[in-house]
Amino acid sequence: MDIGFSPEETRFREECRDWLHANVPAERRPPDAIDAIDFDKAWQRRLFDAGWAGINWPSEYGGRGLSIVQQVIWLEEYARAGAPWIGANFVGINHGGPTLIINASEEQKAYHLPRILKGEAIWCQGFSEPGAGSDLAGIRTKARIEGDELVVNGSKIWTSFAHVADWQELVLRTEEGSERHKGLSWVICDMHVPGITIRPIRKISGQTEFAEVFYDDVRIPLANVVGGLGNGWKVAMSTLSFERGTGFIADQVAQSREIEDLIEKARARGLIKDMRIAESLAQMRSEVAALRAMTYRNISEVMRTGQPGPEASVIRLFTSELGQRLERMAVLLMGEEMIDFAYGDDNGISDYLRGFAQTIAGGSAQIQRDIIGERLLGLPKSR
Amino acid sequence: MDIGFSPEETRFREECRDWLHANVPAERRPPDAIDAIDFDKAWQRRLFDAGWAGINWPSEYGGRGLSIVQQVIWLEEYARAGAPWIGANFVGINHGGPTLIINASEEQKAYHLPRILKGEAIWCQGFSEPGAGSDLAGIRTKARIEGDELVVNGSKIWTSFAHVADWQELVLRTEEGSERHKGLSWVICDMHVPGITIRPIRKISGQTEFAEVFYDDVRIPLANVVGGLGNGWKVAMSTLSFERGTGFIADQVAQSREIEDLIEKARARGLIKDMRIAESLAQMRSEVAALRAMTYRNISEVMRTGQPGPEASVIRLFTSELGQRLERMAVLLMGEEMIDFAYGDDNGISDYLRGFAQTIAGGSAQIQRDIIGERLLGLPKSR
Amino acid sequence: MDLTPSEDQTAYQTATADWCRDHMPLEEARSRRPGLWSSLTEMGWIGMTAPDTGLDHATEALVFAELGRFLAPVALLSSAVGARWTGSGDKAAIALPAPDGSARLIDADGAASAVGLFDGELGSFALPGSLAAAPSLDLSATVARLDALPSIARVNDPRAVLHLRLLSAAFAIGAADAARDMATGYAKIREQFGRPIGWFQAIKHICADMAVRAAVARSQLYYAACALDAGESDAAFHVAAAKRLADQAAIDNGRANIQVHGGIGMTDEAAPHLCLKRAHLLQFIAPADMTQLLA
Amino acid sequence: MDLTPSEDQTAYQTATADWCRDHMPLEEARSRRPGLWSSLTEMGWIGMTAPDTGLDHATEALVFAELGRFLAPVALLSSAVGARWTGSGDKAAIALPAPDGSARLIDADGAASAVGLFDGELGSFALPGSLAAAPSLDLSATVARLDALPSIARVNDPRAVLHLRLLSAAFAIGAADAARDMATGYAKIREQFGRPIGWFQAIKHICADMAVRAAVARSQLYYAACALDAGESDAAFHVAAAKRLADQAAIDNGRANIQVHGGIGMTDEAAPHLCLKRAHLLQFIAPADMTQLLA
Repeated sequence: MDIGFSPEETRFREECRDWLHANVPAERRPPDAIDAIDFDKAWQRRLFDAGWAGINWPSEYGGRGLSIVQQVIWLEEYARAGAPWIGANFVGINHGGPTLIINASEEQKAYHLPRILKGEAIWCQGFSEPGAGSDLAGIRTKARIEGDELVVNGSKIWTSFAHVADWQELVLRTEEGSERHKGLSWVICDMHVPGITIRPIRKISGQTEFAEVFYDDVRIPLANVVGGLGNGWKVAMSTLSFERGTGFIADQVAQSREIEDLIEKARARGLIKDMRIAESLAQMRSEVAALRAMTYRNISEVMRTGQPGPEASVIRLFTSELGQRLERMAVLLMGEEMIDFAYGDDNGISDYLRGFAQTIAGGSAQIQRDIIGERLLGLPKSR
Repeated sequence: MDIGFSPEETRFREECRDWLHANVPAERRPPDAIDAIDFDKAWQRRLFDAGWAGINWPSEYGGRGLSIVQQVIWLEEYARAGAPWIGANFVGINHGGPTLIINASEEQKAYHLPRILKGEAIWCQGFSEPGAGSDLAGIRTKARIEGDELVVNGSKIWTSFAHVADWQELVLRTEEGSERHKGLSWVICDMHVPGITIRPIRKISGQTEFAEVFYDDVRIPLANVVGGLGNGWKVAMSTLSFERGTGFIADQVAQSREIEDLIEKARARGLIKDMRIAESLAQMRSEVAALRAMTYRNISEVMRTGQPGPEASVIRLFTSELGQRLERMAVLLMGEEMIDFAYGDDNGISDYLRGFAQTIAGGSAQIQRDIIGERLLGLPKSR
Repeated sequence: MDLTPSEDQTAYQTATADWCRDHMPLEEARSRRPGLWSSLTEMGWIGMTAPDTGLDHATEALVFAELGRFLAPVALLSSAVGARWTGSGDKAAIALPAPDGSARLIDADGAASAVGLFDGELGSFALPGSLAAAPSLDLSATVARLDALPSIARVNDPRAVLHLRLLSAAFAIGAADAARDMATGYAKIREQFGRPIGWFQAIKHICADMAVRAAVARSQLYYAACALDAGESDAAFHVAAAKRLADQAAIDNGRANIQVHGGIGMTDEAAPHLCLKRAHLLQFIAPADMTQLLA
Repeated sequence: MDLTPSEDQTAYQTATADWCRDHMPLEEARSRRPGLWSSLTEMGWIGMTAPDTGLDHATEALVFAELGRFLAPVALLSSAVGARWTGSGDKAAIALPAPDGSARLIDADGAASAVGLFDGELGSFALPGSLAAAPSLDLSATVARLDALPSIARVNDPRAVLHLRLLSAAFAIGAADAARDMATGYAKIREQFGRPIGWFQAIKHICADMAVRAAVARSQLYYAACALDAGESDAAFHVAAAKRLADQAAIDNGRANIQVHGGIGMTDEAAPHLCLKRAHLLQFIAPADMTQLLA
């Protein structure tokens, strides 16, 4: 066990740092999704041109083909440099792209992957449905096959960037009468075809990053099915194994910065003398450190075995709950300033309000605990 | 709504206080059940002779036949005076007796109730079994009927005072092949008959207040069945409606005293300047006050409607968890003294260790939450 | 000793809830019907606390908990307390003085005066003609800033502060109740994995804890109101304890309600966030401090 | 960068666990087999930390977490640290100095010296010939009192204290792991309401939280050990964070384990209380203080 990096890795870290130092835009990313789209695309293109897009993606599709450690280093330095959130490119880079790398055909990969890396194609997700939040297997949006096309009817919800996306990773029930995990397919849906209606949803913080998407006889070529008809569940589950534990890095560097900011703020306002505040900050600083250690452990496990350990679910749960505790502390230190919050403000209060999503989206905290109990500890399945 | 007492009630309170002031024994009750039995019996007899036993029990069986408010006042003053725990008389006075009052025949009542009030007959409980902790309906200790007798085989566990008890309130499966709540009977078992073996169980605090009781062809006259054969579940459930919310009083007065002691201790040791300690004490002082208010509310509900409100389960859960928080604080204030604890010590540490029972015995905290969710809020039953 | 509402008190409670349901539903909190304030005045919810009505604090607490359950305008608190202690019969804003000498004014629109705590005492002052009110975190309330405080008329009676604290606690308990009921209602109808989510212990226990918090805080509210009515020497402690527990119940139930609602709870169009935001506003109104609690 | 044990380290871990299972089962913690201490010495668990072995802290941490899992004698901590920093090759007791100048000695039986923290520095002193040792809260350890401290030999290197803190954290993590495994094992076999209790979300989630606490603390232990080995400037912070999280995990898992065991967990004859009592003892050994954590 060691926490050191090789000379080559250290050199790579310096390269990252130097480039970021010189290139991170001075202006802030516009907070609203629609305003930010040009910014997001331009920034992704700049990353690509300089060779920083897809550090660990295969080089034949425009990636760099580097190691997981280098991917970790890039993500750490990226976050440390305060580089902008990749915004509208998020789903393509972190979810759709990785899924394609593992499951898609040569044609699908050759077409889509470079476009994602260059910021030319914006992706969105289409998994959740109004009737099936945490229960992915409860999907009811269905497609019938007509000739060489799927004809889709139904609706999806909580789709971030739906209104600016070109493509959607869409999970559908393609087998009539199928139940639960069976009969689902993972499909690439062109967001510009007729029959798609998007209704933006405003969050409790005022932002409208996500939307409900309705499908009314939407036609998708069968050639857009990824991984074979009826294999949607398997394809959707495979995404995690590409990401291999690196997906937590950005959150963690952000949390590291957040706790240091909070400590500084508490000191500046003299609040650190209050042992309640000091204790809570000391606790969270320890937890943030432990979380990074746990992520390193998980990534080390991947490097050693090729597979992330089952503790990824622990990281997920702990990150989300720690994130909420940090946001509560930020709000506590603000005091009465909290009252002045107005829709559209982008500050600690919008972070706090948006932060409830952390223990809801992507499988609620309750479901994460079920998974830890069942998969990590081997307790009997309740559902 | 008001929190005042009538002149008559106030006079009654003064009488209680005066008598207790003059009569509470100077010596401490011996902590171990066997050593304490003579003490417990003598003290109960003294209470009876002075007219303080069974404040709200019917006068024909030796009680005073007074109101619930007077019972509350007595219990409050009793606890405030630091009068000794009634110890071995606990089950007879608080559980067996009340159950008999509601369900027993004239003969049963005439024989047992005065003996309980006088401290002549010690009772113990026989509900829990090794295989059925929180699940009373899972009882497997069974009795077959032979002539005018029940012949009992099986075992009970967590029986306090088993080794000094004369009688036991015993719930048995008297109908072969019956399941869950059906086919159970509530029976008065003479603890001195052949076939009963008692194995004391030591608690993690070192005390041996409870025991496992084994029954090997134990013969009990059918005349000792209370409330009719097969009605055991109904009889067991009825106990609460006699106690009518007053059972929480003693705990609450004790908690009131405990929090004031803790505040005093924290002040004396200069620890109250630590805002973590101050905050926690302030919180618990508020909670103790609220708990008393909630009990008053519940008792007021009984006086108005004759029935305790469904919030009794809230009181039960909150009391037990607050009790544990108080014990943790006591241990925290002790610091390294905690290390010196030895079996048999009767102090804040044994209270802390014994205190785990609060969220286990009498239906675990988990089951209390189920009950609140289902009976108070009307959520669907999970079990 | 009786800590349950009398028949008269129950009638007050019911009448309040009925009126609110018809004229001031919670879902409309962000944008109230025009003329709501005058209806409230007409219905007597401000005047009821005037010295001459002789209404007890216990009844007031019951009524304000019902008003709070529908997220009634927070200026009702300051107006009711103003009516009792400063002789104002009109809408009064809530003033929250800041350490730098400035103040936030909550719900100052249409108010002629403001009421607040100044060094632990209740005080009031007249408002300048025009104030630029902005939206606040609580979508039902506005916030305006005064750079400097005018001269303040202080109320020397310590009961005045306790009155404001008690009514704010009642409002918070109403918000906690509303969150509990909303979450429970949703847990009964929303299905996941083929069952109502309230069937799952994880959700059921979140709801149970909401019920516990609301019951504990409400009980203490009743006791505190009675202690104030009876002039008990520890009334200040009991009111502070009620406020502390009420604020906690409102905030924690507000959060839990969003969690139980899942994604829906994250949306502006659903109601859960309204309860939480209200709870966060109330926590700044006459908060309980450590001195009162450990006195 | 690699935070998983190497093959060599895994071999150490496994060998330790195997030996402990055979010679020092947790269930016997209250009354160890005669000659245990000499077997431990022979097996080299004390000598392994001597300066000449050159063993890294990472491997030590792994080994001590395994020892801790079986509730090994706590004097192993002081003896190992003594072997490294004071040149003692024998059993050393743990000294816990009190503010009044006296000290508690943990596991002084058969020890010639004691090791402890004195004003933030590691120090040691020779023990008087006979000490009246009494049982302690942790049934596997004794406690004796010294009314006044003799003269203390101080170790000037700040790493000495970090070493004791790190190994104590490892012990605590072992206790937290043991509690998690015991609770989970019981939840799989104990039935209530016709199902294993681990089927119920309420119990399942208690176990899940135990797993989270243990995983979080163990990760930080690994990082802290590596930081100490690498001489990183923030090693003191990382060790303090590891100790804090380890103590919390041990105490909270200890409590949860009793809760999951229900009535059985309340009995002296069952093992859950042993883990909790051990956790409470460890919390007093080289605790992490706020200064280190907020430095």
